[in-house]
Amino acid sequence: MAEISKDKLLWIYERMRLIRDFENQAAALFAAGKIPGFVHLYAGEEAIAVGLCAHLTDRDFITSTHRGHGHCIAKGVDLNPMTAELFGKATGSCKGKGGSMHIADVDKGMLGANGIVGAGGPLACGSGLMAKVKGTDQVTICFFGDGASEQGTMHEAMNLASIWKLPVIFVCENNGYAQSTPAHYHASVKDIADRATAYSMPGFTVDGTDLFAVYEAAGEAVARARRGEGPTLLECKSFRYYGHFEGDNLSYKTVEEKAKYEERDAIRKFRERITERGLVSAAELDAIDAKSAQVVKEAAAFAEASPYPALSEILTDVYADA
Amino acid sequence: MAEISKDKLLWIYERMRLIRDFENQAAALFAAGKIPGFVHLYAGEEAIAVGLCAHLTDRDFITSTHRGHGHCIAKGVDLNPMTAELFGKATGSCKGKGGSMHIADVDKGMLGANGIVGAGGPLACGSGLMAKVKGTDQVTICFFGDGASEQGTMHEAMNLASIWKLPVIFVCENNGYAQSTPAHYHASVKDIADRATAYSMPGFTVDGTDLFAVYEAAGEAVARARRGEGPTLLECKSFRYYGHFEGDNLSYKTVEEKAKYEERDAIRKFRERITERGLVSAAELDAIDAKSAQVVKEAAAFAEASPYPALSEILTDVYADA
Amino acid sequence: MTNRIITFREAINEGMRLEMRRDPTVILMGEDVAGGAATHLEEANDEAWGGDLGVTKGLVREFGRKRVMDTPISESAFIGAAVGAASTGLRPIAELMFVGFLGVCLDQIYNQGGKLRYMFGGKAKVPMVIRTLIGAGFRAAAQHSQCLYSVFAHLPGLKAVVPSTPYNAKGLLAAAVRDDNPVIYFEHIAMLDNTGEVPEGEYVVPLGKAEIARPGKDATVVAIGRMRGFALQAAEELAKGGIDIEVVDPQSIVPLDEDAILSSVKKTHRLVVVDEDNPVCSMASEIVSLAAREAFGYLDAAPKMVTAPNTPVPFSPPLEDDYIPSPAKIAAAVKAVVS
Amino acid sequence: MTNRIITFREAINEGMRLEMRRDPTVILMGEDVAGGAATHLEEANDEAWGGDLGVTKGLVREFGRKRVMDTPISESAFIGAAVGAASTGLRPIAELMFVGFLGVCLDQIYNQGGKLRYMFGGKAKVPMVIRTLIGAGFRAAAQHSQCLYSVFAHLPGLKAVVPSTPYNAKGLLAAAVRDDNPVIYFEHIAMLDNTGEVPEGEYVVPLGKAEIARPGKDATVVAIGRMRGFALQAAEELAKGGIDIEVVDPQSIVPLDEDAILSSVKKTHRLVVVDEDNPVCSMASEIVSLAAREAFGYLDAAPKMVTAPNTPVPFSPPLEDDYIPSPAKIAAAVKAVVS
Ligand SMILES: Cc1ncc(C[n+]2csc(CCOP(=O)(O)OP(=O)(O)O)c2C)c(N)n1
Ligand SMILES: Cc1ncc(C[n+]2csc(CCOP(=O)(O)OP(=O)(O)O)c2C)c(N)n1
Ligand SMILES: [Mg+2]
Ligand SMILES: [Mg+2]
Repeated sequence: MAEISKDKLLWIYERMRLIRDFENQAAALFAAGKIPGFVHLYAGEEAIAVGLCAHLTDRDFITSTHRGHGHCIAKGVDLNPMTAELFGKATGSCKGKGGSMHIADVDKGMLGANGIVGAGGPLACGSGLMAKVKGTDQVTICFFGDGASEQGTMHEAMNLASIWKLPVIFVCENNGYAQSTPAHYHASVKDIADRATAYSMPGFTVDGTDLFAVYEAAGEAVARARRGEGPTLLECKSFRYYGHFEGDNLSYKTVEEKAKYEERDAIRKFRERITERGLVSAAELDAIDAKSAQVVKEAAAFAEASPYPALSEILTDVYADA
Repeated sequence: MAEISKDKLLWIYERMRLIRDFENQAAALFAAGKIPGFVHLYAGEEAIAVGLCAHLTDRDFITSTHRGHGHCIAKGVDLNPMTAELFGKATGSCKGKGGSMHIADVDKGMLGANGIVGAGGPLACGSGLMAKVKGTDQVTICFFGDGASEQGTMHEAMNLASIWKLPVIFVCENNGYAQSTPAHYHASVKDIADRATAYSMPGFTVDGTDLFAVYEAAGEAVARARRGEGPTLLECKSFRYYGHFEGDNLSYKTVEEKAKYEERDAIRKFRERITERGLVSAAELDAIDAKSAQVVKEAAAFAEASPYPALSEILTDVYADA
Repeated sequence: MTNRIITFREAINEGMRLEMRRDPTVILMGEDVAGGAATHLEEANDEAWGGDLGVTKGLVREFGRKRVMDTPISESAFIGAAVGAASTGLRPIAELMFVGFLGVCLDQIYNQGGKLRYMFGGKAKVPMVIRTLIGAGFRAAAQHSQCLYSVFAHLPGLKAVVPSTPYNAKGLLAAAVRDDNPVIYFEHIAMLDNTGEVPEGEYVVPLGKAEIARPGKDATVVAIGRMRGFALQAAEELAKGGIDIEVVDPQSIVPLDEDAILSSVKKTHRLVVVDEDNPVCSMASEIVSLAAREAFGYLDAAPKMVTAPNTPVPFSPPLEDDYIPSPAKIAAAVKAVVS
Repeated sequence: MTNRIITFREAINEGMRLEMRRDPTVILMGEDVAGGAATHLEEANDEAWGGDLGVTKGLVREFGRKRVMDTPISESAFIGAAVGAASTGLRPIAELMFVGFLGVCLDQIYNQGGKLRYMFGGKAKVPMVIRTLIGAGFRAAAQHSQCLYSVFAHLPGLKAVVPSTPYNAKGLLAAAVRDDNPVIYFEHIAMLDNTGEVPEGEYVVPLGKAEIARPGKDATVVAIGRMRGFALQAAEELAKGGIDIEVVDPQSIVPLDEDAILSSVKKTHRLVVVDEDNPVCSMASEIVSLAAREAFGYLDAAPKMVTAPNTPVPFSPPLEDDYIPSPAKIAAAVKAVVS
């Protein structure tokens, strides 16, 4: 078990909790008709985003996916504008123009959720290249799904990052499904990380519900990238509690499969482990729980109270003034 | 050494010779201003196309590349229309509309040279899928270059062929370069065939200048495909005598590198081996040489004497009548 | 049974089902078209997805997984496979989930599928259909709400249809499958639940034929896809004010029924083109340009376009609603051209 | 030195060189742009390629391999990397060898590069240039001879320029690099050896400004890229017959200088648009449509288009020659509109 400071443990717990609460609330708000469009929830996969982003600062970058809320929160994006963005409000991170699938915060190094599966791979090479050309030690994490691993862009990006030794960590969030299609059908390998050898980069498969396993593997990969030694492919096996998107009937999952989720729950396991070992007290975590519940509720209230953008906003932000 | 019948040995020799003669003539015709446009010559790589296509019948398919003349000849395409096509004449395989980069003969199972690097991968999955759906034992060979291996389409195609167990053989013709860019720079692996594990398919790297090595590996891969056991990735390492295209200054190759070519020459090695072992006589091969020289010359004369298409041909063949 | 009312979604599904029954070489592939479930739950799972919006639901039960295939998220590979299969003897229907994904697979569509025949001097045919979702109104934001059919119309070698009613959705699907060329079939996401009268058996709505959705004399309104319905709504409003418009629905955009459009313009002397796609280098511009070039002497007023603005699709609901051409905007444009 | 004559190719090269000297965040990447050789032969190989047609030749010697990078044949990856780098602090120039390859990387161009800013509510900018070869006449056949800029013009968020002389090639390159948006820069393969007067130092030809290449009064001929020269040739012929045309070269197609085009049309009352791209949903249609909508009352005759036919580019030399709009065809169209 990697050594993690108490502050960091509390930060990790807080971020995971915030993600879970945020997503549960988003499900409810969607059901209540308050969040329009496609909403893909991250609940169940918290340990991946948080275990990775725990090694980053605001100067580092991440590229994200359609399932991007967890990545945002792990990267430190403020929940008020995030929630307002899901509502399409003027106070949203993207002024309401992007919505859940395009939520972004470039100042925090969050280079955007993405509606196009696999599109983050090339973009991550770009921020990696910037760091390399400028000679900084900034790293980029590229989150992508098991389904995305079959998209040509990911292949191209991993090869490019390898030959250019870019400071990019490719993180495959293998939750077992691309929409309703199981990974054992769409992928020609059992472990996506095995493809690392195809790019001469280190590859590891870890239990993505085990924060410590993710944190440790992430630490090595990030350090390697910072040292200028190039990319790593890290596969984190996990599951999602919710459907592919809200409204999904989950017909493609068996009852037995779903029954195992609670047992594998990343937050519960993390909490048990750090309290059992006496690293933090249950009271401290309870306080975080209470705070988190409060923060997400306030964010919803903020979003709700915010105005929609003016119709004239349709025409702005297409081009930057030269 | 695989056992090859004498007839087959003679056929192999003849096809390799025809390719070499065809390409040398094409170089001369290009230099003389008779062949317009981009011409990419296959001389040096003959053992690959011929070693593979030796296992096919007219009912099988190949997809090809911008460097397609050798594939055509190995698949049995007639040299007269081929040459006429390079000239842009009405008697060409494609009525002069395609040229060197789009030369095709669907009746012979030659599904087209291709101006787009990596485009043949998906197309090969298509003819493979057709055979699978119709329940035939037709196989498809997808030829692609070392440079093409970094194109996303090849990744997608190999994954798809693997999960659908398509009867496709992916043949990477690694001639060491993508245009002027060496494979050791553009590829993140030394042997492209090592990427086979990324698709759970067998992968082999062979000396692409050794007809017997290619023939043997090809035989296994084709048989496997015919048995319905799915795709294989076969990398054949070779070199090209000519530049990337005619007009290339070859500035990116060292003198030492080029000096080794004659020694590695596929035709010379094949000829020596079969005559030394007494499998065929030098006289038989000399006769083939003479015939080949004649055939390519006649093809040039045929092309030269042929008319250009009528200008009205610009507008035809865009759509098939329903 | 002639009065049977079904949804747009059902009409497309039925169109595919009948074609697949008729011709065993018709196959279907795409992401989740069989619903994934079939691969590890019992084959006969009634709840299995049929694509994201259920358009292919149930087809795997009738035709099996050999003819209805889930694919990885590898659009280049499976659309390219459709091209390869089409040129060697099948008639594939490939589903590109959203047209906004064209950017990951356009080469296989336009440079392979759309050109093989020409490049091979007519010695190949590529009978295939690509079904894909278009349109705003679903709160799906900039990458999942586009029309983009103007891009395909620009590229020679492809045909393209934009059905506008359950009736023509079914008939155009049959025509597309039977055509020997690659046909792109655009399904508007906001219309899938629309209902209409659809006969049960097989029938074909021919490619390249426009339909006069409403005859009229004061102005020609060419309206594509979902805009047909909006134009008809505008027509009712306008009729109250004594303006009688002719609504022409091209149905196919490639080939385009230029004769029908020009005849109408020559009759009404005024033209408004309504199109949800972005305006520049669009079908709307194309049709205005056509009329200006070929019916110049007949036009009594400057033609007008009612289109989406030249911007990506915004997410925010009020913005998106305003982004889409509306019956009110159509009526205003008509009033301007007839005044 | 003001009378210095250099080629189109040299003008682009010089434009890049000056921008790279001026701004260390400008980098260059693409297939063989450094010429491969540098990786395993001595760095200072004078013969190293600079792209297929030598446009970037020599830049790697001045700026080194950290700023001039050969790429694998992975257009999505390196063009996407340009987008990512642009949005985090560099100003990349990426070379897409031929525009016909857009099909393997369009998503990164239009759905990422062209939309990030809008989708992020204005909180990002993407200052990058994609240089790419266009045009027929090189016997390069259907996949390597296209124009396709109309496709980019349809997609909001991208700017696009089509230089027509060595002078504006250099100045538009500088403008493109300095612009804070993705700019697609189209280089016509058949013009690279054309020569013209080019000043030595830095200068900018602004985006969005047309140039009146020849003033005239009898008809407006809008001619894009290579067609400018052909239109000027036609003008000389026509002048002999007493017809005095105004040749308007848009230079940028996005943004398009609509004012310049409309002013000219309002002056001459006649319009011919000349464009090598395919005709449907094209810039040619767009400009005809613009004039019909905005200058209807000024037009004395139906506008005309002189474009490539609606087919792929054929390989056979006589066919390809006939495929391209010619000065003779332009002159004929002008005669028809002025008669
Ligand atoms: C290029 C592209 N193809 C298809 C889609 C539709 N789509 C959105 S998410 C998704 C599944 C993604 O699966 P995975 O990568 O495993 O991510 P997960 O949803 O499991 O987090 C699909 C097919 C898309 N958005 N982009
Ligand atoms: C998608 C695409 N990108 C770039 C090119 C330009 N191009 C043509 S051939 C070639 C090199 C191909 O290298 P390789 O695959 O190794 O084949 P080889 O030429 O060595 O036979 C390149 C870059 C192209 N035709 N298509
Ligand atoms: Mg997944
Ligand atoms: Mg090669």
